[in-house]
Order: sequence, then structure tokens, then C-alpha cells
Amino acid sequence: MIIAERKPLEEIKSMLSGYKKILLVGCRTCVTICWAGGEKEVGILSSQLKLASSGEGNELSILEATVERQCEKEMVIEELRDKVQEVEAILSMGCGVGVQTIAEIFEEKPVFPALNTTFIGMPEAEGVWVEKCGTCGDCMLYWTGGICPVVRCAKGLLNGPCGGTRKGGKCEIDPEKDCAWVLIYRRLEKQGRLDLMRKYYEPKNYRAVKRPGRVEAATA
Amino acid sequence: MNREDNKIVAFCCEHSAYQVADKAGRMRLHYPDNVRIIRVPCAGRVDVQHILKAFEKGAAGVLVMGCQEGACQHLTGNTRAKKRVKYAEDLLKEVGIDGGRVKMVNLAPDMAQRFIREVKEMAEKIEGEMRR
Amino acid sequence: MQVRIGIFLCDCGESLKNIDFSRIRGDLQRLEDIAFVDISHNLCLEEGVKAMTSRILAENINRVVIGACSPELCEHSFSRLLKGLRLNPSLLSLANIREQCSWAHEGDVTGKALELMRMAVNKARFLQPVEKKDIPVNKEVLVVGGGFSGMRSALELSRLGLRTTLVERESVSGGKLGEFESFHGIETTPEEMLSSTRKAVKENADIKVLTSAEVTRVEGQVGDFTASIGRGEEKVSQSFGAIIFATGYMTKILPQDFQLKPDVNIISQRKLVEMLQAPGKLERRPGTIGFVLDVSDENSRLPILSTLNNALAVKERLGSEVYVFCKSLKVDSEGVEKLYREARERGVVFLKFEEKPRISKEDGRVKVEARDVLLGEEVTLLCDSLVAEEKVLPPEGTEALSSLLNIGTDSAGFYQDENVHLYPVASERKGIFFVGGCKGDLDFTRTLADISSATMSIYKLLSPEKVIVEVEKVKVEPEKCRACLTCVRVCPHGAIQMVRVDTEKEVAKIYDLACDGCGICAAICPAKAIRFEGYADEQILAEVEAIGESL
Amino acid sequence: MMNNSVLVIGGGIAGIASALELANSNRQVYLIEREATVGGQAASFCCKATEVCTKCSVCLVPQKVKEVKTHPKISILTNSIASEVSGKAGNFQVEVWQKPQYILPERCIACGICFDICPTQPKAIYLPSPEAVPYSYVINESQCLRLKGQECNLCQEICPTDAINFERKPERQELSVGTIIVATGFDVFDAREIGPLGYGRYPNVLTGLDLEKTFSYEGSLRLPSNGKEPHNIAFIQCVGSRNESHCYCSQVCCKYAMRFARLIKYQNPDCQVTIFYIDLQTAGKGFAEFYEECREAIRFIRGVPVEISETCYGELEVKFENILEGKVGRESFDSVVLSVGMAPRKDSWDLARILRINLSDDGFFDTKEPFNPIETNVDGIFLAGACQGAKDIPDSIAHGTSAAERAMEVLVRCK
Repeated sequence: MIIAERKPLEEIKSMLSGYKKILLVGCRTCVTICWAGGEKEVGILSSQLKLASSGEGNELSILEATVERQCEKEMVIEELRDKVQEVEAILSMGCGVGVQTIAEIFEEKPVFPALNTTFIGMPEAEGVWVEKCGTCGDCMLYWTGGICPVVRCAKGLLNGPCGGTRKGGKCEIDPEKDCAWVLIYRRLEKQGRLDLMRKYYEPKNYRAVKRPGRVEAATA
Repeated sequence: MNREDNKIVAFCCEHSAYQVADKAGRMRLHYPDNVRIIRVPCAGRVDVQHILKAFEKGAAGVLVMGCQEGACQHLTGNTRAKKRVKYAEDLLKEVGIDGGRVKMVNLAPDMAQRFIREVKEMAEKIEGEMRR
Repeated sequence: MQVRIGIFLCDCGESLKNIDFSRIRGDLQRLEDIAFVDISHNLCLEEGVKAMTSRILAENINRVVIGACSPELCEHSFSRLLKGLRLNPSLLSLANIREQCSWAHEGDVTGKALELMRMAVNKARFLQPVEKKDIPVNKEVLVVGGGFSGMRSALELSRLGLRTTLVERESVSGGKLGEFESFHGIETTPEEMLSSTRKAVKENADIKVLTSAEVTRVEGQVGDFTASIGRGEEKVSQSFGAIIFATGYMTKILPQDFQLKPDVNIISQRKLVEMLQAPGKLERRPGTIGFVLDVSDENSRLPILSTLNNALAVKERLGSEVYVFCKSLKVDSEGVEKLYREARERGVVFLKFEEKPRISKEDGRVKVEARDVLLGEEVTLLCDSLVAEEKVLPPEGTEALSSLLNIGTDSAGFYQDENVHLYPVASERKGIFFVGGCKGDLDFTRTLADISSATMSIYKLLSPEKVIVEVEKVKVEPEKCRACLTCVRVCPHGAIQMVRVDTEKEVAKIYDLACDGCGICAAICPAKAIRFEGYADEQILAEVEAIGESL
Repeated sequence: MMNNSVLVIGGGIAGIASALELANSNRQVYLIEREATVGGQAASFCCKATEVCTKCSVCLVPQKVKEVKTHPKISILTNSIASEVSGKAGNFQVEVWQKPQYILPERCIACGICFDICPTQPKAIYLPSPEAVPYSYVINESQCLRLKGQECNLCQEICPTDAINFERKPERQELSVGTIIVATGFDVFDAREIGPLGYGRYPNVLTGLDLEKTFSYEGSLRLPSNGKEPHNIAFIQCVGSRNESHCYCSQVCCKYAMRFARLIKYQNPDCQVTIFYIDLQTAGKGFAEFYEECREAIRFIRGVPVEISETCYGELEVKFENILEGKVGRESFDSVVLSVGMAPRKDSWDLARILRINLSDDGFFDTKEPFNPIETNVDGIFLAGACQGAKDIPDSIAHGTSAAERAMEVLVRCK
């Protein structure tokens, strides 16, 4: 799922300077699960902003709302249609996609991101999320025993570990991190598919992936 | 609700801190009367949002009072509360309210003196802040 | 349904002089939805209660706010009164205007008392009724571990009319009593105790014994656990109301603690017991026997118990010299001081060391060198065989089973978290109990007391076959739940599990019987999907709101 | 006729644990307590936590007392003792004798008006403790003018709920119960019995019980002689245990001594703390880590002192056999704490006579056979807690619960 992290308050306050009435929008899917933009975080950020504004003497009134999924046009329209009229700007606590969906629908009102969308990942422990996929568009997990070197190797090497792997299979750059290619070797060894290590992988043609990506279902 | 108010909101766990407040009262140990005690089933029930809302509504200080570490009836209630108070403190620093205005206190049901000392400490901190 | 609040104020026999009750009444009457504000002198006595009853019956109010002494003293009787008047007891909101207001400050505190009342009134507006319901519980009990404690628990449970299933990993039940050759001053030897218990278990129809079987999976909550037990290749799955762990402990001599050279032969208590039981088989009777304690584990009572009993047995049976090296004798169990004095009278020599004794081999015998604190000088002892103290360890599979059931272990790896609220036999999950050595500190009389405590707790829980429970006091709203598993991981009592609701969506569900009402899940839920009636967010924030509106 | 109720004699933590288990299994329980309040000795103990809980489980007591107070199936009779017992298991007739209730606990709302008006100093009418259960005032007969024969009805007239009535007489009550659980607890060993240790003569010689009270009320230790913080404090172990007349280990003193020592060291780090011991009892769940902590913070000396005398500067000089150097050592401290142990109650003799149960040679109640710490020689009468032998709080709770289980077996069997 998409993992995001809240921006520091200074940055958010600078975006909102000059606006008296804003709409603060949370999202109930990915950012709720990673504790960044759910209904609870909306309440916390709203309290913080009110405290900050009353501290500096300018009043700021905040309308709060939470959309089922900010990346679905119908859901955004249904939830925010009336509230948008009463505000001057919208502060979205959704991921980057959510911010842009709201911006597309309500073009007349400026929309600001309250979160930094960081990566696609999974929970490692309670409250800790870790990146697993870099969405490179050309998945090579077949050859690497289900461990993606593009993301989990600090240098993104495609062909075997770099020379600097530390003792105990740790990464040269970050001693706490496991070297992805050591993990790949061990897993392939366990599955008896070590011959895949011999495959030479040409450098990825990142230009081939047209940005922004677009997928069209056959039956669309 | 203007800023001069000096209310201290104390979220008190009913297994320890709330009974300590009762004991302090029964021993007629007097403490500043700007404290408002809210009874909660466990310190772990208090969320960052409650702390921030208390400040938003004009509280000058917040105390989250739970059991001693290792003696929580719900095992992790007070340790979680400690983490949340730390997070709330950072959020408040971002907003310009610092100087230890939110604090986690660990009490056992018989520590009336410690309860009084913590409340007086918070009240003095607020008085000091107020005069500046 | 329109909120109508009745307010009662108690001035505690007009002793709360620093509160002006009439001014408070005047101010409270002006709030909306207030039906009446009564002042009474003694709400905790019959006359106060009678007045309150008639007043509540006269006005059809649906919320009651009472400003009186500490809820610790009066909450129970007020909620019983409400129940009597067919008003839901959770529609009661209390303000503590005596211990935490009138008595806690000098001078006039009417302002504070009024604010406390407004807090209680604000909270009362959001209170919802909570229904009570009987939940059936399964009366079967699963006992894991067929040692002496396991068998003994099964027997006591059957004496109270509860059926048990005893699961034992080895092919024969027995456990660890083999450590003791005999209990001094008691005729029945541990062997006889074990065999008589085993016989009683076999003859008891209420106890089903499954040997060489292991618990592979446990689902569900207290009152309705489903355990699947693997026996060879056949799998049996059965539902139980409660589980007792009596998996005992494991003892291992840790040579590295003794800095032992490999060739030095030191024996374990069990080997000494075998020697004692068959003295004829020994090629020659040992002249001197040494015991070494407190080397690898200074916090266990088992070594001293087995040492004292076996040393006395050696004196009687073999009559050889006996020396005991220890740092501090753990005599804090019943009758052990007398045992220690008896051993001294029988000629057992106790030597106390500060630094660890050095053990080496010398012409076929074991040499022990240590600096004895009492004599204040070096002591060297040559003994025929040296009984080394074994470190008491949790049995293998403790981590596996405890993670399977998501219950905590203590710092040494034994079952049961070190939190005092769990002593003596409880775990943090209701319905799961620990008995005997699997908990760590071990001594025979305490184990017997543990066994009866666990039996009593289970009888109390399961014998009525149904348990009255507050239905959905802490509730997950399915449509808001994002199934992010945070609450499942956070719940200290393991009371939350994922279930599939009718819309084929998996959401978290809180089991009312297993929930202990702490509210940690309600605070941490990122989607605000969990509501804790009585301490819900809107109720707490309403109290905070009242603090803001100063007089 | 089978009676389904149980009598628990003694309202300490063990009696409460038994009463709760039986009441929660839907049996009527009569809990009779000799003193005016329930909770026993453990209710007045203090929490000994430093940064982290040291597992002394004192905080279990108020929690269980609260449950007992509000349980519909338990009727508590304070100031009462069992005067006559007859019958056998399944059907005991017990005559309960209650001291005259000059103040009715159900009527007293603890408003404190009587306390203010009482002319005596120290007050004859007072609250036993802030967390007393039942929370009601009591009268000290030796101090009250009215009970000493003078004309004084001040408190009786002023009481708003007329809970006070000096004409009330002792009451007798007949209870018929199925089983009896004896949970009469222990006496703290009176350190005055060992003259040379100077307890009672020198103000700075305290006992473990004194520390419990000081920490409970003041929260920290001040020297009784001059009110200053201690700089050099010593604990002496095995006072009243492991000697000829008390041939047992009281199991609690090493633990509470180490917890107090650690707490005093935590509160004033420059204070030097020493513990004189024979054998340090460090066994028990979760105690290993705490013992490691104590090892650095506290100085342990093997060998228990025999005599304490006061020096000219008001310090206490301790004479002890310094075993390590093998000579008699003298050290001076500004305060000495005697870790007193648990002794059998002096009046357990007459309860044994009433119930016809035996006393062991240590003075505690005896049990039918070894390794069965609950059943006495009389069928249907069980022991719970420290009345059977020295125990700490968790063991007393476990013992009380298992006594309840044996009582339940009798009730189930005799049905």
C-alpha cells in the first residue's frame, strides 16, 4: 500500500499563510492504515493549526472532512461538494494522488498537500513501515527469489552484490540494513535455483517507461 | 477562551492516579485548585488528540497520570501513554507551546505526596510562563 | 430521543462549607435539557436514596448526573439504584466534589465545583445505554502438559465437576518429580506420588488423556477456544472454555558456568537419585559427595530444595560425607529452614563462597577449591562425585506456543509476564492460566497453591455455563474499520480478532468477554472506528470543553 | 441440611482473596474482621517503585478491597470475632460477637464534623486511614471522655446522620455456614524483644513497619531525630526470624529491605546504604533483574549485628562480626532499619481452642499433613494466608484462592 508521512508544521503553515478559512480533508484508505492521514490525524493537525493560529493572533477556521478514498472522483465530489464553497483553500491529507484528484475536480480553489508520499511498502512492526517496491514497471522478482534489488539494494544494482558488502551480509552504506543481494543469494540457495544468479541483466531502460504511466484495461 | 487561563487538565487512570487524588483529598493535603481531573479507565485510553484538544480549549497544562511502569493492570497502558505524551510534546513544540506543559506521571495508589508535588510543579511552571 | 438530565447534589451532611450549593443549583438550572437540580444531605443513605428514587420516577429523565463524594465510594450503589428503576446504569455521570474539590483546596471552591458539574453534565449528554447479555461458555478445560501439576489440576477440576482433556508430549505422563529421591519426613516417595496420581487420572472418567500429542493451533477467545491437537498424523480439533499450561520446566547443567574441563565427571540430581535408589548397583559406595549451588542461577529455589532432600537421603542411605557449596541458601519456602537445620545436625557441611569455586579433576576424583567466607580461608575438597546445580530453563516450545497464543513471557523466557496483576496464575488473556514450573520460580508447596488457584479461577469462570457480559461496551464500527490490524496487535489482552462480516469484508471484532475495558485500542485506531461507551472520544472531549467555558 | 455459605475469619488480603473467589462462584460469604477496617496489615503498606515497579504487589490490595466492598454476595462484619463454633463440615453453627458499634459504618458519611468538635487531643474520634474500608470514623475507647465516664455528647448530637450512639451494646449473631476459612494473618515481630538492638530507645532505630508508614504518609524518609535526610543507613536482616524461637524464614524481609534500600538510594543518591544479612533470599518471579540493580547500588555485608549503641554525636554504632576480615567490626550509621519478620498472632491460641484446630510448634496453625498447606485436622475448616506460615502478598492471595477451592470442594461434595 502507499505509505506517506506528515510534513512538518512549519511547511504547512507557510502554505496556509493568508488564508482565513480552509477545508482539511483526510482519506480513509492507505494513509489511514499508515497512521498519516486518517480521521484521527485530521483531528490532530486541525488542533495544531488552530493552536498555532491563535498563538499568533490571526484566526483560522478549519472545516474537517474525511473521504472514503481521495483517488475516486465520485467519492471526493459526494463528500466535499458543499464544503468547498465555504472555504478559500483545501489542505489534503491524502497521498499525492488524492491531492491531485481534488485539485482536478475543484480547479478554482488551491489544494495543498499536508503529507509527503514516500513509498509503496508494508508494515515491518506496529507503527513501522518499510519500502518494498519501487514501481519500476518491469518486475524482475522472478529472477531474484522475490526480493527486489532495485529498491532494497541501496545502489539499485541488478547484477550481484557490490564489492563493499560488510561481514554478516550487511550493506556497505547502511550497516544496519541487510544487503539485498546476500538475501537473494540465500533464498535462491534454499530453493535450489542458484543458477539464476548467473543471468546477466541488461541495465533497465527507464526511458522506455513513458511518464506518466497509463494502463488501459482491454474491456475499458 | 483567552490565554491567561491557568487550567491544568489531569487525565487520571482510575486504578492509580484517581485513587491518589482521593487519598490526597482525604488527608486534606491542599494543592492548587486550577486542576481539573478527568477519570479514564487506563492511561492508555488518552490519545494525542485529547491532549491537543485540551490545549485548544485553553488548558495551560496537561498531566497524564497512570500506574507505575511495570504495574499497569493492562500491561502496556502506561508505556503507550508515555510515547503519546512525548509525541504530543513534539507537536506542541512545533506550535510554540513548550517548557514541559504536558507531562506523563507514574503513580501508585498510595503516593499522595508525589501527586501533590507534580501538580504544584506544573502550576509553578504555568505561573512562571504566565508572568513572562 | 430528547436528552432530559436530572441532577442531584450532595452536600455531605452540610459539611462541605466551602461550596455554595444554591449558587451552583441556580447556574445549572439555566443549562438546556436539565429537568431538575436537587440538593440532598446524604445521597448514600436510605433517606437520600428514597428521595432520589421518587424524584427520578416522578420526572421521566434519561440521564442522571450526581455531584457527590468519590465514585470509588458511591458509584456502585448509584448504578444499582438506576438498574432498580429500569434506567440503564451507563447513563450515570458522576462529579467528585468532595475528595477532589471541597477537601482538596482551602477557600471557596464553588467555581471549581460548578465546573466539575458542568463537565459531568456535558459528558452525560453523550452517554448511550449498554445492554447486558448472557454468553454461553464451554465447560471443557484443556490442560497442556501431563506432569504432576498437569495431572493434579485435571483431578481437582474433575472434583469440581469440570471435564478436562490432558495433552502430554511424551508417551507417558510423569514430568519432573524424578529430581527428588524422597521428601524428608514424608513416607510417600515422589515415585509413589506420581504413580498414585497417574492411577487416579486413568480411573477418572472426566479426564481424557492424549499422550504423545501436541497442541498445534488455538483460535477463539475465553469460553470458546478451538484447539487443534496433533497426535502422530491424526488431527483432533475440539473447543474448550479455558486452558491451563502445566508444561513444567527443563534443567540443564551449563558447563561453561562451572568453567569445566571436559573430562571432569559431575552428575545431576537425577543421577544421584538413581544412585540412591539402587545402592547395590554401585561398584563402590562414594565416600564424600559434594553439591555446588548458586553458580549459574542465583534466583531459583529448586536447587536448594532438591539438594537438602537428597543430601539427607544420602546421609541415611549411603552415610557418606556431604559438603554443600553455595552463595546464599534460598530458605524462603515452607519448612526449608527446619530441613536446613536437620541437615546440619546430620553432619552436612555448608560452605559459603563469594567467588565461584574452581572445579578440576585429581586422580579420578573431583577437586573443588573455593574461598569459604565463614572460615575466611581457602578450602579444597576431594569428593567422589560432585552434584552440580542445574539451571532451570523454560521447556522448548515455550516461545512457539506463547507466540501462537500471543501471550507474553518474562525476561527469563518463562510463561507469564512479570506484571504483578497477573500473579499468581493468570495470563494477560482471560481464560489462559499457568501452573507450576512453567512460570519460573518453583517450589512444591507454591505449585500446589497455584494448582488450586487456577482450578478455582476456572470453576468461577465456567461453572455457571453462561457469563453476564456488557454487550459491545467497546465496539468496532464495521463500515469505518480499514482492517489495518493495529488494534489486533495493540490489545494487551488479545481480545480482538478479525472476522468476516456479511459484506464479505474482513473487519476487527472485540470479544466482550475477553475485553478488559482499557481503551488502548480506541485511542490508537487511526480510522476512529472504535467507540468505548462511557469513555468515548466525544464524551472526554465534552468534559474538556466544559473546562474551557470558565465561569 | 446443606448450607451453601462460607465464613471467612479475618479480612486481610488472604481472607479477601478467598471471599472474592467464593462470592464470584455464587456462594454467600460472611467476612468477619476483628479490626474496624478490612484490608489487614498489607493495606497500610506503601508502593516501593523507583523508576519501574519492583513487583512488591502492594497495589493488588486496594483493588481487591474495592471488589470486596461492593460485592453483593459478601457481607462484611467489622469489629467482630467468632466466639463459639459447633457442628461439622457442611453445617457449622458459628456465634459471632461484635464489639459495640458506637459509630455505625453504614450510617457514617465521614463528613468529619465530629472530628472538628471533639475536645480531646489527640482526637478520640478519627479515621483509621485515608483508604479505610468501610470508610467510617471510629472511636478510640481509651481516649474518649464519654467512654471514660464523663458527660460529653458533643459528637453524638452534631452528627448529621446520627450514626453515633453511645448506648449501643455488643451484639451476638448466629451464622450457619458450610465451611470456615481461617485467615487471621500474623503479628509483626516486636523488635523491642531484642533489647541490645535498641529499638524504642534510640529514635533513629526503625523497623520495616515504620518505613512502610513513613513512605505511605510522607513519601520519603526523614530521620526521626532531626528531620534531615539520611546519609548513611543500614538494614539488619533476620530480626525475629531464623532463630530458636522463630525457626522459619519470614520470606518477606530480604525482599522489602532490598526494595526500601533501592528506593532510599534512588531518592537520595549520595546516601550510602548497607544491608547486613545471613542468606540473601533473591528467588522469585521477576526479582533477578532487580537484584542485579541492587548489587551495584547497595553494599552487602554478610553477618548480622548483635548490638547497637548511640555515640556522642547521636549516631548509631553497630557492633557486628565482620566475617570477611574475621574480626569484630564497628561502624556508625545515622539510621538503622531492623527488617522484622512475621510472627504468629499472640491470640491465635484461643481461636484454635474455639475451632479445635492444632497449632504447630512455631505457633502458626497446623495443617493435616505436609505438602497440604490448607486443610486442618478438622474437616471443613481451612487455612488461608500468613496464619498458616509466613507468606508475601502474592503467595497469600494464591493461598487464599486455593483455600477457597478446597472449601468449594466441600460445598460441592456435601450437596
